[in-house]
Amino acid sequence: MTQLPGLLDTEAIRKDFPILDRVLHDGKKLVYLDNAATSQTPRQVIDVLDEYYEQHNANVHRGVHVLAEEATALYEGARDKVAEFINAPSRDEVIFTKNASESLNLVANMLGWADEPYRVDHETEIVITEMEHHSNIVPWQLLAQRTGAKLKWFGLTDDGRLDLSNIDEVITEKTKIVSFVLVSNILGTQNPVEAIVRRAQEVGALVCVDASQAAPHMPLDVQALQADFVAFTGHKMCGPTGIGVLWGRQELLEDLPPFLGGGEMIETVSMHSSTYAPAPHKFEAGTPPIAQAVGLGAAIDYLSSIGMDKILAHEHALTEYAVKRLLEVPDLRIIGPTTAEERGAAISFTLGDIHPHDVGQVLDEQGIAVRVGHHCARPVCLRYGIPATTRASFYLYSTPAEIDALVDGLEHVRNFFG
Amino acid sequence: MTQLPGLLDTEAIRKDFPILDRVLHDGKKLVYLDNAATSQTPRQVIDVLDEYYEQHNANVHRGVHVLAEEATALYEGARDKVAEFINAPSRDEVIFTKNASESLNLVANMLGWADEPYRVDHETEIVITEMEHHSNIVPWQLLAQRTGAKLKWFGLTDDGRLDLSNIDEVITEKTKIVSFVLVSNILGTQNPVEAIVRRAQEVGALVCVDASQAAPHMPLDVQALQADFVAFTGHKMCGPTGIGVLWGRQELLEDLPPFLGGGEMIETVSMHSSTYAPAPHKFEAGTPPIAQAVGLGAAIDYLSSIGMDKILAHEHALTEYAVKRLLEVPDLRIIGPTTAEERGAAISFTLGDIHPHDVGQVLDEQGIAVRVGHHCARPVCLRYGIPATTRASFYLYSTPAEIDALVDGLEHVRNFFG
Amino acid sequence: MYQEVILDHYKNPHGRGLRDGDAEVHHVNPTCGDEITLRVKYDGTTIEDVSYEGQGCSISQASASVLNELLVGKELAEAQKIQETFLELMQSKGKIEPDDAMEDVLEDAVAFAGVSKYPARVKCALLSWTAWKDATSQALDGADAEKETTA
Amino acid sequence: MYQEVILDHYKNPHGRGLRDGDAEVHHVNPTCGDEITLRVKYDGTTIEDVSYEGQGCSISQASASVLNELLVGKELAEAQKIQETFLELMQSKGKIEPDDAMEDVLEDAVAFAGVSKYPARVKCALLSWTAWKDATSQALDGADAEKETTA
Ligand SMILES: Cc1ncc(COP(=O)(O)O)c(C=O)c1O
Ligand SMILES: Cc1ncc(COP(=O)(O)O)c(C=O)c1O
Repeated sequence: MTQLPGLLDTEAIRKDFPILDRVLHDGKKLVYLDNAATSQTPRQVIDVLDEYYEQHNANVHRGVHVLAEEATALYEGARDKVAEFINAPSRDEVIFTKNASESLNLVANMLGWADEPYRVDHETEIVITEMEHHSNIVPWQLLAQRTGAKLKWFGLTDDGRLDLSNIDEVITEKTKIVSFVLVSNILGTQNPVEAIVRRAQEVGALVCVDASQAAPHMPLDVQALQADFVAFTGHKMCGPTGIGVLWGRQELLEDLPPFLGGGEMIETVSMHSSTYAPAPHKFEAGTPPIAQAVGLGAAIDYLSSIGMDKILAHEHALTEYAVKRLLEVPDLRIIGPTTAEERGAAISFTLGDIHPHDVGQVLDEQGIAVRVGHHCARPVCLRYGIPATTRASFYLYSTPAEIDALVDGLEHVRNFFG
Repeated sequence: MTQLPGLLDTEAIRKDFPILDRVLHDGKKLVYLDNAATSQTPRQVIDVLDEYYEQHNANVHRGVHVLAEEATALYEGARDKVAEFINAPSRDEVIFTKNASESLNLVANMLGWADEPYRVDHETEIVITEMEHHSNIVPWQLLAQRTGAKLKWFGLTDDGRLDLSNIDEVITEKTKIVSFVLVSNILGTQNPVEAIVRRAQEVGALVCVDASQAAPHMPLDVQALQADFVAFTGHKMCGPTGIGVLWGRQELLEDLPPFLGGGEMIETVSMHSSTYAPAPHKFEAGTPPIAQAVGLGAAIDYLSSIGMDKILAHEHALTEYAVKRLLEVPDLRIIGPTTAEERGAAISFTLGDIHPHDVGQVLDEQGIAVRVGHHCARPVCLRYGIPATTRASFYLYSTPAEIDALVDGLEHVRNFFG
Repeated sequence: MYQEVILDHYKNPHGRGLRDGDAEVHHVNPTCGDEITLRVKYDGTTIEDVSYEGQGCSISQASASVLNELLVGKELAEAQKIQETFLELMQSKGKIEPDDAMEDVLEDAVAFAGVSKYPARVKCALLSWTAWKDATSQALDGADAEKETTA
Repeated sequence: MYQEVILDHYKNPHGRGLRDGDAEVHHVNPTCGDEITLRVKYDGTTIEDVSYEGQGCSISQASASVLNELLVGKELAEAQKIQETFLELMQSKGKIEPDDAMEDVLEDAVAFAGVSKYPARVKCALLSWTAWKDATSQALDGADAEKETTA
């Protein structure tokens, strides 16, 4: 067994994840390396979900019966956990959504309907980057189309990093919002938040950080980031599907208009007009994903009990090892940074001219789950002139042995199509 | 034990719902009469959720590994189940959302951004009713504010029904959309769809039906309804929280623009522009509530195995009995229809001048869970000049004995505050 | 939660009805529709009267009655101390067991300790107290005395 | 799923390269980026040539090669029957076990039966066939022969 410094006790951790025992294709043990797409769910979270439905299920808020009070306490307790997890100054800054995509659309729509000074309109500019996930591209394209605002972006360097050389031309006095990914889901790149935030603050633009690939993997401190909005998603951090988070600075959430209208988000309604509840409720229309928020709270408890700094160190060690081993495979080209510095644990690559679909399929036959395609970041593939990549991505339960299995699997792929 | 014709075998059914065994306040058995707020979750659904997370969890679509294929098959299989449950002409007409509120906002936003002939703008009118849930009021108020369209509505008669006497003035050639509730969550009223649809079709307006309180309780046939959109929510029909449905007619879904942008909803993305996937994916941005859709599918299997017509008959019998028993309570006034005809199993009432909060609290002390307040339908309270109501609502596991317990509880409330 | 004391105040409220005042406010609890119109009358810094009309649950009604009983005739500084102690008790989520010192300050109002366990009802208990605080600052600041506010 | 036949066609494709034609189409599978440019040449209703260039996975490449091998020289009616049979097989979700009759029609193309179990790959196998159908209708309708389309 390969021993790397900084690894977690994966033998113990893996026992928490029932799915990791799965055996595929007549006897192949599951090697799950698709964590950037979604993470697996520990027993501790599944149990909390069960307990919710078996003991406490009720609609939240306004109920005077025991179940409603319990469900409300659990739901709002999950908000407290999220706030603490990201070091939010106030729990009221934590909005529950259904996924990171909704969180990002929420920001785009708030700004589209806002009054000055926030309003995005035809005289203003929106800035994103070429390495965004489609969920941080399309909402801004829609906003630009619908308001006439101009959409601009940072390009990429050949080695998979943001090209900030023209930052003063990209972010200008006209810029209202800069939205970018903290850790890229396709390249693995971790972006230099400080430089971007500094320039945005200079011109008075708001900053939105897509932390979907960061929140699961490293300590996240929204105050240290100095961003105005931070979005992430539960299913990538050991939580259930169907739950996302948008954190926003309190005074912004007070000033900005609501997005979805409905029950729970109002103060008072008449047929002629309505007033809205204070944030976060203003942005949570309808019955929220109650069990899912509670499940996310349990996931946060789980991750915190292990320690986000330890998880970061574990993944860093794995990434270092994986980069080294992968570069030993002939014809393998990593798309993105080729060292473990300033990068997360998602590694994209091409393998000669074997199509990623074929790579993924033959790996699957050996029980190895990777993702192939454009990973919802097609502009990155266009930028590097490739149709798609194969991506392996790790998490707290990943092991060096799984990386070895991947490398062996890739050798097999090469022989198969050779 | 009271025997009523048409009742289900609740003894057997109640065994499927673990929460119904809960004991509250030192020994009081839970009497759960808050089903219009949310329904309880049967073991069959909880088990499917567990199995999803323990065996099949993966991100859907585009994956070539076994788990991704299984998760996709389960998720898309749930869509098939929903389509069959509501007799949709095509599975591609079923859009998964996070709740009915999102479904209704989706319709409002599609129409706000649509091209002609669908576009809602300052020359057009939107029609709703005074008995809508806030989730079918606020989205239209927001749309009206943002487009300049005029919002109109049907009023209510003294006995809790829609006043359609002026239908030709309310729905006019200018009307682009008529959105109304099939069964009211506060009054229980079941509305005459046909009359409204006929008039809407006459003037070429689209029809959106809020079936949140209908889908759980009766056979629902979107083709028979002849509506253009139908919205409902999973957590009221034995499903998990965090999942809703919008059904829409295929040609409309093809023509109308997307709402939320992001992964999964695109065909191809470049930094300069994007094209969208065909419906339903066009309207499902980001990782969907996968487990929750699968759970809703299991709920539909559960309900169908019992039979929606049988559930309807059961609730009708209970409602008849409940109305009769409640009217025996001195000073009790039912807000809404006072017979079981053309009404669902949610019954709102006032009890003398005892405030509903006090009614609910004292009932809770006896283990009886009802909802008190304006039930997200404040215009109805304004209409009837009351601050709030107490609401008891039944479902397939409710029994006559629970209604007796409620009536006894109300006697106790009267004595307590008398 | 429904202590005898609370029910007594609910059934036989003290000082109910609107009388002359230096300032009037109207507060609403939007989640349940409880409403109160409340006037304060000061003689210097002494509370001469707190008069009110309202509709709502027993908790909000009894709380207004207790407020009237406790505050009328008191000096502002003492009344503020009572209000703050009551607020602290109500926000305690059932975790404060009132001791003798607290009972000395709150008198009948300690009966609301149990209400603090019910998040949905805490606002009901606080409605009149928030209204009183608001009315007081309007009366003593002089300005805006007639303005209606909604909390 | 990767039958020997498929790998053979992938490694040694038949008739690859663009040659003269009556119509050309360009089809893309947006989910994985597979692309094909395909030309058909007819002599009356006889398929004289199907030439193509493309990039993509082994399934889409091999499928184009098999198509070329199967269809060139055939009458349109027979080619259509082959295309329909192949479509039916690919949409069978692994439920059709090709019988002798089907093997007679599809020849090497029966090797794709296993692919039909993989929903993500069915589109790859069908890419060239859809392109062929489209190019054929353009060639025979005469009109729009040069138009690029994207499926
Ligand atoms: C009639 C009606 N419409 C809409 C809704 C909104 O459903 P959800 O809260 O799940 O969005 C509800 C329930 O709360 C309802 O009863
Ligand atoms: C960087 C990044 N942003 C946004 C998203 C969108 O998350 P979700 O699909 O949960 O909305 C993802 C994951 O798919 C991601 O990796």
